[in-house]
Amino acid sequence: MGEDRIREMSIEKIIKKYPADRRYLLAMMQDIQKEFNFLPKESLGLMAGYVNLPQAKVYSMATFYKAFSLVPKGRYCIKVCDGTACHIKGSNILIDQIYQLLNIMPGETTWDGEFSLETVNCLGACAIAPVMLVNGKVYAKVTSGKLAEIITWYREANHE
Amino acid sequence: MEKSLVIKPEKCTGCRTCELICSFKHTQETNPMRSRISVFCFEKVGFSTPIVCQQCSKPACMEICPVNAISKSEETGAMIVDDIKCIKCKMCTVACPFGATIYDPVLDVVAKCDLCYGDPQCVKYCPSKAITYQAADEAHILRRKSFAEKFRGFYEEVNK
Amino acid sequence: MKMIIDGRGIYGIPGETILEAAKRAGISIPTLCHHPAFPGQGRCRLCLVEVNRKGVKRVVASCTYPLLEEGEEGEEMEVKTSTPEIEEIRKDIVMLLYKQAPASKLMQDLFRQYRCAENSLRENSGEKCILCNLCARACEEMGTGAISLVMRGTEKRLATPFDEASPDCIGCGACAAICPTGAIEMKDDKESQKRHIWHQHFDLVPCARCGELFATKKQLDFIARREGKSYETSYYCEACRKKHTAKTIADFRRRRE
Amino acid sequence: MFGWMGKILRVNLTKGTIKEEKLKEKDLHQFIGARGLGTKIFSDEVDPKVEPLSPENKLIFMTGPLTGTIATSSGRYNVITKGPLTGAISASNSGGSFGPELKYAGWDGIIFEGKSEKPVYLWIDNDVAELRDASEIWGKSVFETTDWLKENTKEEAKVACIGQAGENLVKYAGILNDYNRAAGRSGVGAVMGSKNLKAVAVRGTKGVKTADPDGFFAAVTEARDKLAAHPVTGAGLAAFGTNILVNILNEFGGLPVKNFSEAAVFPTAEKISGEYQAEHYLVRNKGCFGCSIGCGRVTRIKDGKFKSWGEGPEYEATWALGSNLGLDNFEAISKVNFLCNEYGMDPISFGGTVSCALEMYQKKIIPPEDVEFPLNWGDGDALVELIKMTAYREGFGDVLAEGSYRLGEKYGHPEYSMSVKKQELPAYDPRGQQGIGLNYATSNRGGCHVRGYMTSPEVLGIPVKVDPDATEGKAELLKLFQDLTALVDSAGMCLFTTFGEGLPEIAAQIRTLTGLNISDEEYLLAGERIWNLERLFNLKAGLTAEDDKLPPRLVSEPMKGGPHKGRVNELDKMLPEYYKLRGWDEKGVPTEEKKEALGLAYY
Repeated sequence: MGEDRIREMSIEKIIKKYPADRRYLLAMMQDIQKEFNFLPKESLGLMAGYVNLPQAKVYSMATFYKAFSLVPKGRYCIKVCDGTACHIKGSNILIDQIYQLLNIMPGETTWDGEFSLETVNCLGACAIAPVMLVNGKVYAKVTSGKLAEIITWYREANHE
Repeated sequence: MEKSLVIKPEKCTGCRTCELICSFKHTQETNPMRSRISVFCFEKVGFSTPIVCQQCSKPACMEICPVNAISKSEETGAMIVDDIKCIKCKMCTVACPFGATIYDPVLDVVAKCDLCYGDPQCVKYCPSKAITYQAADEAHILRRKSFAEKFRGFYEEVNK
Repeated sequence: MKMIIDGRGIYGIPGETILEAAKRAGISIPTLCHHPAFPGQGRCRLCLVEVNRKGVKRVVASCTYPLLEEGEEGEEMEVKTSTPEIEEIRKDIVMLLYKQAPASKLMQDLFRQYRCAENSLRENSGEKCILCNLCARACEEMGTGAISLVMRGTEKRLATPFDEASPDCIGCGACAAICPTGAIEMKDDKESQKRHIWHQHFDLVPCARCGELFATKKQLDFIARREGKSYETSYYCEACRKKHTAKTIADFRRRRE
Repeated sequence: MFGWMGKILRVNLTKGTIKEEKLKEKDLHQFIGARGLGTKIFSDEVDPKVEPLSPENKLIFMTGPLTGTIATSSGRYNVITKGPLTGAISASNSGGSFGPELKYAGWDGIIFEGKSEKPVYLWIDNDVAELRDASEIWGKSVFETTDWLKENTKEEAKVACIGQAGENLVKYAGILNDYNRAAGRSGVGAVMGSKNLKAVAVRGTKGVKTADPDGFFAAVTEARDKLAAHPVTGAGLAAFGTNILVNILNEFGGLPVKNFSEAAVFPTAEKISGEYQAEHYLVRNKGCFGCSIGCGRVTRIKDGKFKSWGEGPEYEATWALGSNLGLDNFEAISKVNFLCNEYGMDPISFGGTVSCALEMYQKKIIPPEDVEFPLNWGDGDALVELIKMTAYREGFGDVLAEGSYRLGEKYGHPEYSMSVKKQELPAYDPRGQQGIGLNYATSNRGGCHVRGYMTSPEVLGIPVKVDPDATEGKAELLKLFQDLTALVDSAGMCLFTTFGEGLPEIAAQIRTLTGLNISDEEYLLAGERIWNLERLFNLKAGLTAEDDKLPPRLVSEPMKGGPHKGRVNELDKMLPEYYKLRGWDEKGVPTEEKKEALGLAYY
């Protein structure tokens, strides 16, 4: 059994937990995203077929919500808050620096699949701005130096 | 009883008056290309006949229309195209097995015989009475049926 | 229900929208994303009107605002399709849509027609699509649903999934035909007998008699599938199908003679 | 522009160039179209002294404003050139679908000039026109050529072409379109052949626009109703075709027999009549483009040595090849008529030439050694041979191909040629009808019935019955008929419509179609203008009042029998009056005042 088929089967397993109705699409997507860290291309077709909708509809939905990604995310997902407070505190400088360090822009993933970068609008932690998340771990009042350290730490060690 | 266009090819002189009147009535210019009825002359065998929508009982044009822009007129039984509703996908022109539904690029409408809303002008102006507008009697229906069968057989022959 | 549109009393049929009721009465309301074949989308907002019910004034999209079963006793809805306020809003909408699709002739014309002022807002240069979604609606109604609005915000656009050739698309061109701004490119190449649209190169079927390229192969398959039979005759173009019908009659008669 | 398409093609065959030209509005208003407009352009551009078969002669195809519209019988086009048979200006008129198709392609007409080095044909596909090599079809018949062109251009294309007769410069070769419809007279086909132009094929998908659609529709409806109600156009022609005239003219005593040498009563006329045709040979009726009359016949001779099929024969052909040759075998007549179409030649002139040869042969003027076989009256087999020989100019056919007048001249007896201006007369004996004699004599394109169809009042009583033997009033009536005919031809309508339609109906149709808002009288004046311009051209070409003459037999040999026994045509009595009414001097030259009044002072 090929790798593709295995993935396909696990996607089908997730989908079939739900009734074949379009209103469960979002839930299916969330589950798939959780499982794979992104929505594999074939999952859209499988979902569309299951709920009997054109693929374009499912694709439209998947691209509308920021929660879903259609490209594989890196092992470490960096989220930089770009809300008002963080922005003023220089979050854009952090984004620039990440570009220099990892050569990725928001929405992109490094070539080796280690890091991906996203911006989020507000994490609601303006008091400790600028804020950054790596795989859900919060880093407060991030400075240039601190950022370099964090990146290096993740890159060198095999942390979860 | 519903009336329909009955064509008697043996009376047709091939003068194309029906084409001219039809195009003029519908487009205000004389242009056989924009007529909903077409006359075909086979000079070599001395035969000519007009071909026009037969207002089928199971109309392919109506069935294929995605937006239900083609409907059967309660008054005349003609398939009428709602120009406003029509989205110009032209599927009906492809679907009609007789080629009786055409697209008029000038007016940007699908043009098919509408029986002139109960007063067919081709009938009125046909000088040799080759087209009549009459209630279909039993014999005529039988004739049409037998022709339809032969017609199918002919196509199967051609397409072998 | 009884309603007054621009001072004219008319009866609205329950279930229809203000836009439809107005159209029936011969009152035109400008709109970009509405097509009579589909229900209102409320997308372009150009059809905004002022509705006055029980003394409460609201501005609503007339293409989606439904008329109710029965107004309350003696209730009359008053609709104004044009007020200075509404004209101002429309002007802004046109300006913004022009910025979205400055390359479309339609928006250029409307921009002038509404006397919109130039401003420094960034133009989506070269774009023709105003995101009215009519193409996707048409495609959906066709039963193909090959295209849809994708992404969000400033990146929103009409596309096939992954911007790739969609297996659902049959190349009928209904999207291109309905597009009010000519934003969808469809090219029939006579030489290679291909139709280029939506990242796909469809085989155009030449008429078996005259060679005229009259439909895509997928269109014919689609029709055959729909009708649950094979349609060999469809491989003739309209004109030749007609001629063939005539020829069949001629042959039929000759045999009988 | 409404009615007219507004532009024409100019094709220079010498250089192989094709140009588009706009039509001048003033010309359209003064000359309407088709015959009139073609005459105007032709007379402006061509030296009247031109040798008809030289490259300097031009060949103009022209449609009228009504051509291709819903107006009844409106599918006509005219071919204008200097006729090789007559040396006079010629406007040959044809129906069918070719004219309308040319308009649907967006063109009112085509001017051909010069001469191509190699055989070519013109292919017009809407706006695009090109000259193409025709060497493959050179030498082929009209049917073969039409088939070939439909195969090599578009199936729906309409074709006008010449057959072998045109290629071989038979002086009365015609141009055939839609297989069986012909611009037949005066040798326009020979002019086409002399230019190495085999055919014109055209495909058009545009439409003719209307100035006042409601008005036009009403005018057309009224005209159609009148035609449908009229006994001739509504019933007679539809039932029996033009051959209905055979019995009518025979009973009247005006059906010429054996080169006009006998009483104009053919004993076995019944056997060549429309009634006989309908009973034995008719396949079905055939209508020209948009025609509510439908006088055409599809005829089939099922078996025997004359086995054939085709359209016709029409009355004139039936007569020319029938009673005119003492032949009452309808099968032979049909066969030869179809061959006329195949080879592309005028059956009237062919029949007239053969009858002249027969009479001279019988009178021993033509020595037997000059002809391959004996020439006898009523010999159908010989006729089939003769037509082939004529088309290919083989043996005696080479002489026949020159027409009856040149044939008579060759043997020193041109008086046996029943022709006017060297063109053979059609099927009405002028000794029985005074008016048709005056019409023959004054016809601008030589012996011809359709320049002023006096048979209509004199025999059929349309629109009024007049005494055929009287000479009084004929000049006046003829002038009206000639002017009206010029208008009808120029509008693009069929002359047969005038049986039921008068000037008001015709003018109303042109007016509502084109928006040219002039009075009925001014429309008729346009007809007179056209007639006078043709006359002026002929005078400059060297024709004189001397050419307004009938063959001596018709004015000196009394009719030998029938209702008009003892009569001759009294042309002398009518001609001076005619000149006067026309505003011409006694030599038949339009006066300066007349020219001024018609706006022709410039010419």
